[in-house]
Amino acid sequence: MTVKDAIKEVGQAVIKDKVFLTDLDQAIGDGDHGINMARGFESVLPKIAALADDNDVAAALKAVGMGLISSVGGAAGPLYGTAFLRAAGACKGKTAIDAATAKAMLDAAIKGIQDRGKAQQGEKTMLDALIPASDAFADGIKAGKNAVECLGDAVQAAEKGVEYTKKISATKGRASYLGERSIGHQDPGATSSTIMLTALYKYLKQER
Amino acid sequence: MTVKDAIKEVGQAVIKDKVFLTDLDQAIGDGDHGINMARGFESVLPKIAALADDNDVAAALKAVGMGLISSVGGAAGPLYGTAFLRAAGACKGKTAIDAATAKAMLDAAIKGIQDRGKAQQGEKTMLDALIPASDAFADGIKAGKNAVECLGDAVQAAEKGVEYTKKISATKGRASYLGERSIGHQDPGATSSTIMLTALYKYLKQER
Amino acid sequence: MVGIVIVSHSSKIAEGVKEVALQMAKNHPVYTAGGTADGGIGTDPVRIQEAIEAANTGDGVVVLADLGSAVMSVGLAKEMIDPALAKSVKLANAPLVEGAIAATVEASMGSPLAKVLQTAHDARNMDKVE
Amino acid sequence: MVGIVIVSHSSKIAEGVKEVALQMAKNHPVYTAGGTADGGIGTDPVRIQEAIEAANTGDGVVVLADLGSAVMSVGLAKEMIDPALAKSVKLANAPLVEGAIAATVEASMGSPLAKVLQTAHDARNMDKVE
Ligand SMILES: Nc1ncnc2c1ncn2[C@@H]1O[C@H](COP(=O)(O)OP(=O)(O)O)[C@@H](O)[C@H]1O
Ligand SMILES: Nc1ncnc2c1ncn2[C@@H]1O[C@H](COP(=O)(O)OP(=O)(O)O)[C@@H](O)[C@H]1O
Ligand SMILES: [Mg+2]
Ligand SMILES: [Mg+2]
Ligand SMILES: [Mg+2]
Ligand SMILES: [Mg+2]
Repeated sequence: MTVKDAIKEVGQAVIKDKVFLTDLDQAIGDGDHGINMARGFESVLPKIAALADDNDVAAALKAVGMGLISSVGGAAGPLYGTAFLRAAGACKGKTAIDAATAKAMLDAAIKGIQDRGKAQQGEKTMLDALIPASDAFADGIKAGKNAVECLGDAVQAAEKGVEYTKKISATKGRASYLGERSIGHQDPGATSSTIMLTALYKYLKQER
Repeated sequence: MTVKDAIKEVGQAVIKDKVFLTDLDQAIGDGDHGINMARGFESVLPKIAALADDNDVAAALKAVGMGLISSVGGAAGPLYGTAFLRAAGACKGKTAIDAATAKAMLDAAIKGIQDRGKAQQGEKTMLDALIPASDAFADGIKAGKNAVECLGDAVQAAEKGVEYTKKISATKGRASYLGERSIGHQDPGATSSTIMLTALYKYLKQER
Repeated sequence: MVGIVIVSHSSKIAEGVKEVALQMAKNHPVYTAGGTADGGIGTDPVRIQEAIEAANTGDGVVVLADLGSAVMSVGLAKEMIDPALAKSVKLANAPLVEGAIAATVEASMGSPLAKVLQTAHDARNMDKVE
Repeated sequence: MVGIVIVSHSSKIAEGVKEVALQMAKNHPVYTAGGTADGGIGTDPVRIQEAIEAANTGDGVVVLADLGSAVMSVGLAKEMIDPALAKSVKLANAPLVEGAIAATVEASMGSPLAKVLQTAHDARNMDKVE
């Protein structure tokens, strides 16, 4: 179980769903979310592979953030870029992540997305997957679950969040141009967030 | 004395002052007024030369207006274009122009410029040459002068109008971006208007 | 569908706005009249007229323009087209890029002329705060 | 002189705005960051950062951006530059084309940062009525 492998799994999952994410963005945006995210991780993965094998989680996440910032091109670039940088800031010096640290990283990422994009829950963005995920993670901790179990709960909550984005209209990002017409479509960013959480969970569960 | 020759004189005078007008526009605008106006008349003059020699003043002025509209490129295009079209409308069917008709044509042109550009006197535009010119023309008529004499008075008033534009700041057109900083510079459009009136006056005086 | 016409002093601006707007609404009738006929910076009422006629599919046209003299050229272009069409051609009192994108998306949803015009106008209030 | 940076999803828009602005203020430091690094439609915080650094001559920089995600990229770019410079880099809450031209002219007259920013902002109120 290494941070480098974890990032590789996450990146490959995003790249695999490139067309799916692009199709989602086609419906309520400019049709590039999958292209953007795939380009981002295509640029990030070789950089991660080249990192030292010291399992410096913060250094690896910082590399992801910087890589996404300079390659994604769409709103998801500054948003996920900031999220990964902030998550890195919440695990400085760590080579293993416990549940409390993981939760702090997730919340730092969410805070970063909100600082950058000024959105709240319910505006049909990636936050509608990530905030419920964080809440579920917190509940897991309270119930005494370990980090991987908490992440499993978080993934389920994120999936429900994605479903919820179908029911609401967008008030942030390009989909907000469509207003009410965005109802019925799931948010691409909420979907890519869930894809990343899911890939991480699968990797950690199988490695455990 | 023909309308075709009169237009040729006017056009050549503008073309001759291309650099001067451009320099004026360089100081308080985008430095193209002379280029615009010269391009306009370069396109107009061959069309005028090709017209029938029936001295149909309205037809000739209409050709000038349409030609300027499709070739000038700057604000002066729609403004002078409209002015010439409206002047044509005020002399339909005429082959000779008396003072009253000339005044009506000048006023129709001014009205056209105002309909198009929504400017008033005192905003540092071509109107600051043309409106005083019209006023002087009217005074000449009242004093019993003929059309050419009235035009001579109009030219003098237009020249004073150009001087006046140095003292005021622009509130219409590109020079308005400079606000107070436009004071001290004469308006390119007021100058080109005066150049046209002067060329017409010289031609008519010499032909008389 | 309400057609969209983008009028700019620069053909680059006009083409760029079109490409960004079409990203959000593939195949929508968006036409440009950028720069002068000879490729310089300026506006050309004749090309604006042609763009309006091309953008018209019967439901009206919303025109976006950049600077004051472009506005005058639009005014002239409207006087040159068929008066019946001219009635359903509206210049948006809106910022060029922001208004054009919002209006194109609105038009692509099948909204009527007045709604598309309003959406363009509302782009005046778009806030850009880091 | 206050520098001007034009950020757009389209390199055509950014280049076009620059050419129109420079017509009014020859040789003014106007820099662009249009499109993505690979020439596509989007924004690139790294190129925005470079444009800001290039436009800075010591009197600050006013940045104009087109859409929401460009605004986010500007925010990130500001975090990546020298904090001392970042303090004098201001994103205008203004329409891209109209704000950039007004701001460039204002800056070319030697006006200070706050004045240039205000002029860009005032371009929101520019009326376009035939
Ligand atoms: N202000 C915002 N806050 C949070 N997320 C946002 C915001 N704006 C957009 N998003 C997310 O970004 C996703 C779109 O990303 P992408 O297609 O890469 O960007 P763009 O809209 O610039 O093309 C949306 O589905 C949404 O989840
Ligand atoms: N709204 C207006 N009403 C009357 N005249 C105007 C108006 N706007 C500009 N002008 C005139 O046009 C002249 C500039 O013409 P030109 O340089 O060809 O246009 P542009 O400003 O588009 O480059 C100005 O000097 C002024 O006299
Ligand atoms: Mg997108
Ligand atoms: Mg995009
Ligand atoms: Mg000019
Ligand atoms: Mg010009």
